[in-house]
Amino acid sequence: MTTRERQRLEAAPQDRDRLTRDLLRPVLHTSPRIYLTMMALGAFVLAGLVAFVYQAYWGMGVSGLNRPVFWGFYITNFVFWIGISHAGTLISAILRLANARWRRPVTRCAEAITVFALVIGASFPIIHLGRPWLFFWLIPYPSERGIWPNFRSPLLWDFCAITTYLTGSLAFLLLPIIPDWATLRDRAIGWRKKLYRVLALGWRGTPREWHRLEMAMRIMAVVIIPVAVSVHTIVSWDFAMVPVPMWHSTVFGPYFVAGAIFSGIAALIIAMALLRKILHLEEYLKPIHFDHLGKLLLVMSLLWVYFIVAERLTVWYGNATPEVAVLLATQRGKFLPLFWTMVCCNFLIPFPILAIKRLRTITGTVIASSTIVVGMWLERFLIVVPSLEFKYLPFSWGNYRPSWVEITITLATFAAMPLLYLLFVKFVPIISMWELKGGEHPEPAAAAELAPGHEASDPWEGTLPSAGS
Amino acid sequence: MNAIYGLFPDTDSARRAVKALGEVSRRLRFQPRQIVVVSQEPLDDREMGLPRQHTWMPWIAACGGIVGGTAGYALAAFTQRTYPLPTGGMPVVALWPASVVTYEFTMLGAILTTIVAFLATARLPRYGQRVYDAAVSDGMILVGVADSDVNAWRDLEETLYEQGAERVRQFSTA
Amino acid sequence: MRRRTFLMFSAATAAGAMWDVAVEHGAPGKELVRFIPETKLIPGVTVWRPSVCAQCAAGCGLSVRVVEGDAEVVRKGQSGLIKVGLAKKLEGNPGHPVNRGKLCARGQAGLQVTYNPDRLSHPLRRTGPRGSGQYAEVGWEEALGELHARLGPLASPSATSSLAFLTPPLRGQRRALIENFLSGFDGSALVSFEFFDDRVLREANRLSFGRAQLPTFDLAQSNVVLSFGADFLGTWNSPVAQSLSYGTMRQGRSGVRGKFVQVEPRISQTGASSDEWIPARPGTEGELALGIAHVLMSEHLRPAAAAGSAGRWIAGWSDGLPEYRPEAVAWKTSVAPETIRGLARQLATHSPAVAIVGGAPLAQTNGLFTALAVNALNALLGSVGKPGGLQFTPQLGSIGPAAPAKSKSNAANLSGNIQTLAQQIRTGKPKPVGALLIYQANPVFAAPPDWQVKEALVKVPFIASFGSFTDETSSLADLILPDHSYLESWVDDLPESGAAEAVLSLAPPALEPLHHTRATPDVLLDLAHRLGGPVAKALPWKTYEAMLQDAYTPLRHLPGSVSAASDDEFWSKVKDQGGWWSAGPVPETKPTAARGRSQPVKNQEPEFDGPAQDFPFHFLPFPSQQFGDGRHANLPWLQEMPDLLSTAMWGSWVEIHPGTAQRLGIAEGDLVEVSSPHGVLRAPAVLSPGIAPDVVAMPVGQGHERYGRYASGRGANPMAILGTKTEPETGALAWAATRVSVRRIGKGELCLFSVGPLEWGAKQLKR
Amino acid sequence: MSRRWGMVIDLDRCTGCEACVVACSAENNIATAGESQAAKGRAIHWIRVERSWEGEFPNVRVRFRPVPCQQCDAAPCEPVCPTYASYHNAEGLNAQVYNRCIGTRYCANACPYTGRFFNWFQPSWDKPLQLQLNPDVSIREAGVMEKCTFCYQRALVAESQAEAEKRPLRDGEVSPACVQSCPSGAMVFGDLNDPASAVSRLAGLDRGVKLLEEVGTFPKITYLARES
Repeated sequence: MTTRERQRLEAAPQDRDRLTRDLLRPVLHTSPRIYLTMMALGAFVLAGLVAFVYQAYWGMGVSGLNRPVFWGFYITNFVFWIGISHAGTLISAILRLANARWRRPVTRCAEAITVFALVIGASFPIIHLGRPWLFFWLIPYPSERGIWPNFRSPLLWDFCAITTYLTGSLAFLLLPIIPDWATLRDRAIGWRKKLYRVLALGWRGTPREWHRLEMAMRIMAVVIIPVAVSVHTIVSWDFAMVPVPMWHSTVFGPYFVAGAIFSGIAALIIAMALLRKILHLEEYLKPIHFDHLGKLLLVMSLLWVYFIVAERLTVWYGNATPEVAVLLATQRGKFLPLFWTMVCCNFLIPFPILAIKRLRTITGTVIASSTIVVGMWLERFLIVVPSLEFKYLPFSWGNYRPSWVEITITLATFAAMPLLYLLFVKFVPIISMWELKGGEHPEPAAAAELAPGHEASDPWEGTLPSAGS
Repeated sequence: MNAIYGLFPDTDSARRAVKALGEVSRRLRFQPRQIVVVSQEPLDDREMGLPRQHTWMPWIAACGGIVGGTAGYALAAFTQRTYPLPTGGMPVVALWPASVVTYEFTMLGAILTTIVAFLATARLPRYGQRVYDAAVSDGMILVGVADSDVNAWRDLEETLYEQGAERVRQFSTA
Repeated sequence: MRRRTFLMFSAATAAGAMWDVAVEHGAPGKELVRFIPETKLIPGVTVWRPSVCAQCAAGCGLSVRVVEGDAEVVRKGQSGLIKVGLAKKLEGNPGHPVNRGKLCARGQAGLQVTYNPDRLSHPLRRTGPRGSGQYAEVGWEEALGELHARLGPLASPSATSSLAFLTPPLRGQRRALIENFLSGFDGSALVSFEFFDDRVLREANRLSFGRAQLPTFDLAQSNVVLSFGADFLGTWNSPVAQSLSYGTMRQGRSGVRGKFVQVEPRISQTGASSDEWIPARPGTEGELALGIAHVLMSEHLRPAAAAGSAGRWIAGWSDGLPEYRPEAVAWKTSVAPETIRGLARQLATHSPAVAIVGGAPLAQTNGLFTALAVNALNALLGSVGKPGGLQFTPQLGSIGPAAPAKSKSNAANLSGNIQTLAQQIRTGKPKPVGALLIYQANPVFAAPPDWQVKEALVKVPFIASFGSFTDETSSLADLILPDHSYLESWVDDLPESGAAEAVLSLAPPALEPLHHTRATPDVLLDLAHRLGGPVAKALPWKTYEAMLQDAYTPLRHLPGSVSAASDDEFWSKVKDQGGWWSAGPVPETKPTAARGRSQPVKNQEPEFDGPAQDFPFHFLPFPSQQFGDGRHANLPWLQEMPDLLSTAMWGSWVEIHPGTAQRLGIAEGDLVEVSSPHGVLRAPAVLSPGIAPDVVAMPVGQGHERYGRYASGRGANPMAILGTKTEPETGALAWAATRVSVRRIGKGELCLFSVGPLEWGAKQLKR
Repeated sequence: MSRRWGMVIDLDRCTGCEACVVACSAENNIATAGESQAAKGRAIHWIRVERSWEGEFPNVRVRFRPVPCQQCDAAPCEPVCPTYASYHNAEGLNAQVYNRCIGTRYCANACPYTGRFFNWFQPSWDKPLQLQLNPDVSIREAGVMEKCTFCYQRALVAESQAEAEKRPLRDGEVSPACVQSCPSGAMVFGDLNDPASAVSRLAGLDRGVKLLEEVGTFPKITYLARES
């Protein structure tokens, strides 16, 4: 036994213990401030529920929707949240396949966003229904009505795609939690122990289990990427399938997917920064993570500009009257303030922050992400509403202004996201413990020629808490 | 069921223990596959000297995808043919819309099959008593032999300690 | 299968709707009994019954769709449900010569008169101060007893005060009945009031053509139609009949498409259909007509003599109207001389051509001159009594019980207007008005404020109203004896225009009465019987039906739409057909000679109320497409029917030229204040390209203070700021002769159906 | 051959009187929205008369056209409905099955003519206005879409009448309420599959145009253009 080995032997358990302890602390200990935050968020969610029940009771008329603007805030939120859901699974899957090691502290964080954003997003098509209690008529089942749903409707595609994506994302999130639940099972006491015992499914950590888990995750990563792309493409097709000026566009699929990833990464950065602060995970979520994600965000911001130009230039040059009416209404007409705010939020502000290395700090990326989240919400709004206000026959043009019900429900979902997230981190370690620990080990090939200085040359150096720091 | 196992603080000692156990297996009359390894993080089989794991999961998932896609197309086509309501001047069974549904069901099939295949081949969930030690979740690696001859336990304990086990424990179901 | 499913759906829903009603009333303590049905109808089977539209004076025939259904009624103090025939839809009577199966929006909305939630269901007696609208229900016997007691003293020869009866202009037996009723009251007055009353045109037609009657236009064969301000496709005269023939004029003849030119300062619904809009200055339409006549004569397109007697009322006619050279006319009318010449040539070369005049041009101080000028132009064009021109619907003058010979005392009867009535009430001369009966007319709403109608009416010791609604006038009544709706009544009318043949519109009740109301003619007959004496003698009939039968059965002997062997058969066929129309010449009311005038009418400059420097804009109230003169404002369908041009619903507005508005700093939807020397009103502004820059216009019909839940407190009433200038020869109100000023107040509220741009053409957008 | 109902609207005859608008409300149990709702763009008029101002004073012209549902052959509203509430029936009409509708309002967005209407609240009638309700037409509850049906109920009545009398349906015997009421005879209704029908003849005129033909909806309403 070499000295080095002995040193390691002595240091390691402590170090590992600390990692586990750090990551389990948020799960096992909850400060009163967290409870207060949860209650505040819960109050918003409750207000949203009340508003929804009010709307279901009296009718959609309590919203600001009208003819011809039959879709407004709700569908904007739907598209926005489904977009946010692209933060996680897609990014995590890509990074997994690319074997990017810096992903390890980030993946679960991201995947959780996906699941919650999907649930919130998918609730909007139901919230916006004229008869929400009949939402299950969208589901194909042998019903007493003697009729099945219409698979030619993009809404049915939506239903299929979201179901698939939610199933996949849940699996993608939950499968790697099983070993961490096993750890919790061993650590927790009382009712939590019983709960985690069930959740851990009897996981031990045999080579067979590890192998199957890793294989499953590899398959899921391959499958989930095309599903994620299809989901937002299909969301875009809700618009692109119908002959509405500026909706009926072939660019909508990739445009929506790019926008989704864009807003998703922004949401992920914000979530990570918050977790870092609130759960004291400074040693695990490091500036380098924000830097890498910031670079991704930069690419997406440029991509977003590319799509905006591709969409608008084509319409402008083509000069089809109904389309140009919508185009000009957004750029110069009544939507001018919103449109240029969106451009600032999605490009003019974040671009320099993300492009200049010195500004691509945690604070910098969070500022950029915050404007992007606002900008992307506005983008969704500017896709949904102006086209409806300025549809073909000028005699039937209209106006839209949201009512308090819509605003309340929208705010409620923005509260629901952190609430669900907080609840989640109270049940699951938000950083995958086993993956993080696995990252500590050098790759087998490297282990054989483990040499001093190798670690320093590792490009991902510093992504893990170093011993004794 | 019974077992004797040692808890090892790191991979190196665990690897040595596995190797040593393999060497003593014939002498102590147990099969190499009776060696139990439990760890809190994935270990490399080759490095550990364990038999290579193999699984048909990708193929199962692919089959699941094919079945799902077929089911999806069948669902769409069946529905539309059973309730042949024309809409928008489209054919009753329209290929393009059906392809979207087919695609999503393909993926759903693959996902569901993967989940099922994972649980089945990893033999989860299983809540009964098995060789395990809560110390694993503190980062220790468990290496031991299950269902071996009780008489060999002393030798085994020695072997495990020799390879650097911090503790050696015995396990048996009542 | 498809149909059965469909019917099942509708039946289920209908049943559901009924069930809702039943459940609502099935609440404990509100149990409803079910009365034995009074009518025999097969459930679910439609019966079409004839009736006569009473929504305007056109006298269109109705076909009422009647289906059995449950209605909540009160019988002997007990409320309950009963199976009755319910009116489900009003359509035009396909056989009726005026409207031939068609019906306008206002006519169709008449269904909501019968089922109006604000309809009075019981006789009411006033309990609060006059005008407070506080009433208590009373029984019919009590109400009739009180009316008898109040009118009795007035019927005696020694009565010191008189009776006045306020109605809209009535025709047929309803008019005869009221005239006969009043004949028993010494010094009584039948006062008819209608805001848009066409008195000037009738007088002009009497002078020009010997018919004090509105003309009927044979547009179907016209090649050019020149209209001076007449909203003949919207609200004026017989709009459905005119629209029918207009459609044929445009596209009903192979190879010929008639041209239509509209002269008016604001594009009306009718003007919107024109090929050419000529915004002549208000009050100069007569000049324009004579300018055209000048060109016709000076270019030898028509000889002056062609106008016949119609030309003699225009000074200088036989000399070729030397004062009306196009250049001179252009200066006054602001219509280019080339336009005038072009119009004249078109009219001359594309005959048959016809000129129409009505509405605002005649509501000027020179209205009679304008009407006579247009009449002369028509005569010059040779379009009077000719195909494609104008004609007069034969009037069944000799039909009906003659009014009893006038006694000496009632020779002083006033058949007056609302001003003379107000005058009589104020002065007590020739006799104080002891009682006033009001039937439908609403002068408190529709008369200019300076006439002080309300102030006068409240001085009458006793007022009884027969109205179905409390409106501004009937809410002054001490006693209200609500009439049946017209669908529940015997109705008869003798349309003045709209058909080539003589027409009697007549129909029995299409529905059982819904409420505890009584038909006013029957009430008057009953009252006459109670009063006894000359009133009873003049009205010997027990029921109005009997009176109608007596009056109209003699038509059997005239060539007409019904051939019958007996009077009974004739009567039943007339009832089924919804009236009778002639198939040959009929004995007419004797054409009234042009008495009382021998001099041509001088062309006076139009006078306007209010100095131009303080009140720079002509104020043009126009009959609204929805509410006519305001009587339909309580019908929700019409309130929610968007105005064709402004697309406004549920309110009123002020129409201003965009340039003018810009000058005054007014934007679309801004609240503006319109002031005349006689009053001030506020309404939101609508910027309309189709209005002259010096004119502001406002729809008539809204601004009711008290007219049920749908109309009350909604919009502004333009009559409230009108001046009292009149056309001097006829005394008709010159309602288009007021000047106003306009200023912005702040932001207003407009309820528009279309908030899109004014134009839907593919205008190139500046990229 | 089955029937294919169609309509011709002669813009040269139309006077913009809106008799069709009230006829439609009466026939189809359309509830009035009231001022505040109407101001929010929630008034329901299955047929509307669109107006366009053209030119500058004094050379101003007005154009208008009645616009009901165009009953498109390739209706964008139909395939987007997830519950088949909107579909094409055997007589070529864009049927809306209220009971199947869950109120996604997708069809309304898809319709280029904005010819579909939503029940924002439960419709109601002040008593006794409910007595005017047509028993042949269902009342639409809150949360469902509705639209012009070409007064299908009237066609059914006429069809059963003809069946009872053992004769074929005559051209012009079936007419929606708007067509029936039109004072200037601007609207003609009939079977487009019958080449002898008035509507087929008129639809073939040179003046005939379809609204938003370029969208590819293949409407069954032909507008005859004004000649001036």
